[in-house]
Amino acid sequence: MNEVINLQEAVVTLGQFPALTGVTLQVSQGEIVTVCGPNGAGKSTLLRLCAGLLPVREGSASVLGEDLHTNRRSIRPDIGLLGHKSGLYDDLTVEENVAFWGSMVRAGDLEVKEAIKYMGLDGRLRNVLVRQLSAGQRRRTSFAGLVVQRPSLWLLDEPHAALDTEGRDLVNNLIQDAAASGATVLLVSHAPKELSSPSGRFVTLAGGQITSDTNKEGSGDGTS
Amino acid sequence: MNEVINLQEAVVTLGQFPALTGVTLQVSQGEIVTVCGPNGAGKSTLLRLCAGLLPVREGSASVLGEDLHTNRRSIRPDIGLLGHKSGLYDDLTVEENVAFWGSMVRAGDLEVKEAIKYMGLDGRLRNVLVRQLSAGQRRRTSFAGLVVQRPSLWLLDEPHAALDTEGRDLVNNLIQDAAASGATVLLVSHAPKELSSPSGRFVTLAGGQITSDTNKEGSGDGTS
Amino acid sequence: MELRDAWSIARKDLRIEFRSRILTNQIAPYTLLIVVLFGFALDADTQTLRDTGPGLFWVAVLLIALLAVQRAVKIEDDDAAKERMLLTPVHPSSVFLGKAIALFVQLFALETLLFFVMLALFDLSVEDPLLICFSAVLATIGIASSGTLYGVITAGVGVRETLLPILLLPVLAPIAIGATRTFGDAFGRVDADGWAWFGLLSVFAVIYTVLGMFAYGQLVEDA
Amino acid sequence: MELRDAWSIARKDLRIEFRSRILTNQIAPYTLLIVVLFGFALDADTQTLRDTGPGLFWVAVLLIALLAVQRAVKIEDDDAAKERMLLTPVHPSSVFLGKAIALFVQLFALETLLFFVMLALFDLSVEDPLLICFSAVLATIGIASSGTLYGVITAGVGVRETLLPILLLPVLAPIAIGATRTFGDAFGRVDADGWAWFGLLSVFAVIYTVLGMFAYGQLVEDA
Amino acid sequence: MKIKFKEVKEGRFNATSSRSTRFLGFCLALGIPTLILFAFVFSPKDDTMEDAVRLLYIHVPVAIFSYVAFGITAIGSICYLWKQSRWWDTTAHASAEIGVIFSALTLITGSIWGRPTWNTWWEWGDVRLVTTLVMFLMFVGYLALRQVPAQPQIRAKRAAIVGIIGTINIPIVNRSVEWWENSTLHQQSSLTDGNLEDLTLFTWFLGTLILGIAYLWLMIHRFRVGWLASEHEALGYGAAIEERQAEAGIQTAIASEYREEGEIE
Ligand code: HEM
Ligand SMILES: Nc1ncnc2c1ncn2[C@@H]1O[C@H](COP(=O)(O)OP(=O)(O)OP(=O)(O)O)[C@@H](O)[C@H]1O
Ligand SMILES: Nc1ncnc2c1ncn2[C@@H]1O[C@H](COP(=O)(O)OP(=O)(O)OP(=O)(O)O)[C@@H](O)[C@H]1O
Ligand SMILES: [Mg+2]
Ligand SMILES: [Mg+2]
Repeated sequence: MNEVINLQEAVVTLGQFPALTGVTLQVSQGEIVTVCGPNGAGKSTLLRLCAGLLPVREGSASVLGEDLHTNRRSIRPDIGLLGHKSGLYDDLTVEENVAFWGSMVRAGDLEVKEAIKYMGLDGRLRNVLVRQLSAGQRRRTSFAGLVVQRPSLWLLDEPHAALDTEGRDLVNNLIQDAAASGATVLLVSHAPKELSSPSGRFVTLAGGQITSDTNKEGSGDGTS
Repeated sequence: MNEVINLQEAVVTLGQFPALTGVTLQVSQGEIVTVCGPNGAGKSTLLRLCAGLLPVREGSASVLGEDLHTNRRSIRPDIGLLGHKSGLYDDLTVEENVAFWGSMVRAGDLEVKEAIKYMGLDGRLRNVLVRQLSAGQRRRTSFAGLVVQRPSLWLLDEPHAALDTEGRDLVNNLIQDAAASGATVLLVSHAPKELSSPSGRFVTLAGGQITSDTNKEGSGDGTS
Repeated sequence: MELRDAWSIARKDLRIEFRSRILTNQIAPYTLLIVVLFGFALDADTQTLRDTGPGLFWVAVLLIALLAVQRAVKIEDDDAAKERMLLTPVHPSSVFLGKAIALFVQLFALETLLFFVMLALFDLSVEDPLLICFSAVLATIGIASSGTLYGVITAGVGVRETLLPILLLPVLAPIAIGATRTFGDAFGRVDADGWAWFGLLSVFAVIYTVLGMFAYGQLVEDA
Repeated sequence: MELRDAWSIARKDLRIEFRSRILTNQIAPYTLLIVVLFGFALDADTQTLRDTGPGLFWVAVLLIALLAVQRAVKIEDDDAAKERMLLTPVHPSSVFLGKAIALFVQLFALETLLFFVMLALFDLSVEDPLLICFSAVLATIGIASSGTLYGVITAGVGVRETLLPILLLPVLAPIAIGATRTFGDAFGRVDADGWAWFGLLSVFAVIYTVLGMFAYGQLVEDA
Repeated sequence: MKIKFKEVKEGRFNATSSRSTRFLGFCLALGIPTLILFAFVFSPKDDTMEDAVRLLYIHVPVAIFSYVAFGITAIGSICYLWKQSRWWDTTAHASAEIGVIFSALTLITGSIWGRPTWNTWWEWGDVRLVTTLVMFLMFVGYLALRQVPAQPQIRAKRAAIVGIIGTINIPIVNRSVEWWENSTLHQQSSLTDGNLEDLTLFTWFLGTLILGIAYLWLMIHRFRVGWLASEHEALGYGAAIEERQAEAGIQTAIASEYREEGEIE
């Protein structure tokens, strides 16, 4: 199978602090992987590493076939990252924001319109400044930007945070659709496994390392 | 029973936009009320109204026995609000932040220490700058500031967001303890009711109005 | 109002400033740069510079004060700390006082530095050191008070960086004028009655401080 | 690199600026204030003012440029938009160009305003309008390019407000010197060969723009 | 910029001195008294500037070596961008620091010299003075940027670009007296036009040589300090990893590997 993410004992330091202390993880194309773990375990750091935003200090790491040691740049356009921050311009409206990020990834007007509609932002909200949105609406706008991008690797940091029930379902569908169409999804979630998570595979991170790697059924295919 | 929050057809506008369009809500002392509702329903606005941070435009509103029309100030020290933003200083350490907010509410050193410990922030994290914390650790620090305050009305906007399972339990306990000792808690949550929420009463907000108000058992004591 | 609160707040602000080493690593060099820029823009001989020295000193102080006020506001604004402050029993005038004290300390330290640099570069000699000291202290109190007050007015406005200067500079102008005259007198460059101007500075310092302590509460209440 | 991207980015920046009306409501008055402040600090007769006019003009422009660069950086920094930009196929030099264009447009608009105000206030007369125009354009290109470059260097630093001036002002100084001389010549106030200085300005404009387009990519890559 | 931890070995980088620096230091110890002797005793007075001319022997060499220092910073910066090696980054940093000291000395000695000869400490209209000051401030800014906490790679890259741009100043400062002939009191190139007395010229060469050695000596030490500092940053690495892994209650490969090599106290 095609390995989209392949980390071997990867170490990442933030300042002096080793946020990841040797992560070994393989993710194949089309997989949906949920990363869980306590606060400060290094989940967000893992996502940022996979997005090529952080240097690998030790170990080997490759994403989408590129070695992160030598080239962290060329893969980035194929990656969609939804972090804790939303990456929006406060003084532009919802539509302007999505259209801007759309134009940056060469999406057409139609796609922008559809993304806005898909995330339930049409109608009044379309022309509201992002500054004035509620937390959940903001999050949705950020998502709409990802939808127009159609990345081949989705990295989602707590995608369900701040969303209402309908929004959660929307996101779950989105993730499933993306995976079905060949994209790979790595998402961080604090929600308990029992919840309707779109993922079959759960990876637990703690102390900057992967402590368990199981399918929902509980069958470990452990790397640690 | 003592009405801690008493809103009658309260209207709040943000800019031109009526975020609350006539909310009627009574909350008695010691109650735990969970506010749910879709994104943009006005939940955060409701909390900010109850904290005396927003002016009431129409209708009547009183909190902790004070009329919000005439006096939004004197009640504030008794209110603890945890909003979407954390209210911390990025360039101070965890301990310095909690100690500062502690000194602002006249808490002793011992209480500060205990709050830090309670929120699982002792050890290494105590001396880490807030800027460097992970999302969940930040949230915990913010909570620690509330714990030292011991307000008599807790207004929590998605208190479980970004917290891990252990953190959620901690917060649930905290809420229950607070209510048991006579404080009132109003919390916003997107988590489904089935989850172990500390609340018996659920209020649903939509379109700036309360659309349902039920106990967990499903027995409406409806105000709308 | 409790002085203890004011002190906690001042300490917190100063600690944040100290931690980021802004004063030593950045504002201080900026101060020097401003002097250089002026000296250069005037392209003038030392005589002119000597005459305009006091004026330049205070214009430089105003520009530095702007930066310092912006920092002070940003600290509170960044993560809604300002709002959280409202939900404590601390009296707004304590907050005002605390932030003004922190601002005063920073400004005064920078003025001292700037003073000696200009003394050397512009070849000035002091005739009345007492007047210099006192008027600098009072002018700085006035600047710190009004800066803090206007800082909170522009807080949370989003366009703070640009709104603040246009609001604050006119307010500071009288102080700058007064201080320029006292300095001019103290350097023996102009025939002004320094101590009379000094009276004006005191009046402004008192007015802005008292006004600030009252108005601050009014302003933050609805924020 | 695609020009279309640069243009989208420039439009976005200008739209944000336009929406917040910073240019008209705040920077413009600030500009005027600076001029007034200078006039005041000099306390001089019209003759001196007329001679120092070009220098004051460019010092004012530098201070305005600082404000504008800070705004431009803040827009990208506030909500991690800068990082998101990395995850698009847009070439960094397009981003650089786009942001520099937006900065240029804003600065140029303000310079025009400032120019006419100073013309009126300081009672200057233009001898060589062509030189004024060309040198203003080139100097502004240099300022916009280096401003954008240094903006990204200080982006995300937390102490941006204070770090930026001390890094940027020395870099802008040669441009300000050159432009002052061309203006001085164009106003007929000094005996400089304006067009020679104009050559210097062109060199700086080209150097900073080319350097910026290369360095920008280097800088954002790891951010 | 991958830091190899294995290099941290007992004694290897413990001190910043080595045989070559001790030799340079020895040369300086001999050279400085000699220079003083020549400058104050043997070399003649100037016809117009009298004893003040003796400042020449320090003023000009420090000015020249501030150019050299900033030039090396630029080279180090370019090479850093090219090779991404910590070696070049440390070189650039070390050189900039010394350059700042040297240009400060240029400014100070120049001012002192200006007092008796031009009757002023400082002259704003003078381009050489102002451009020298600008150059000095630019690298003060460079050092300030280096103080800002950031990821080492990012900081190095930012600094490298600022360092490269900073060198634009060198030709400006150097040529300023020709380009702006009318607006400077400062000497134009007077040393090379051959009207100097032999002993003056010799003393000047001696000064340049001594200052050159001083630069080299300082540079080597400062570089090693810088190197040690980044090494020091990396020192707690193994222990930090172990501690971090303990958060999860696990002990695995990397930590135990380091423990075996005895690099963790
Ligand atoms: C603060 C004041 C001064 C500054 C910043 C300054 C700066 C400099 C610099 C940067 C150089 C190196 C020029 C080059 O080789 O490219 C230099 C050279 C020199 N300076 Fe100064 N200087 C100052 C005052 C003076 C004074 C007062 C004198 C004597 C009257 C003087 C005499 C010289 C001479 C003779 C040279 C060698 C010129 C050559 O051959 O290139 N300087 N100065
Ligand atoms: N400069 C630093 N110094 C010390 N510790 C740091 C620094 N930067 C980051 N950290 C630590 O590194 C970890 C970062 O973890 P990360 O943000 O990846 O956590 P996370 O798993 O996403 O947690 P959360 O669930 O809370 O979002 C945190 O424990 C944080 O305290
Ligand atoms: N100035 C404004 N102009 C127009 N609409 C505004 C303005 N300010 C706020 N709003 C709207 O008011 C509502 C604010 O709701 P609020 O933040 O209380 O939502 P919420 O229930 O907390 O939602 P969430 O679950 O997403 O946090 C949003 O729908 C927002 O779009
Ligand atoms: Mg996280
Ligand atoms: Mg909300």
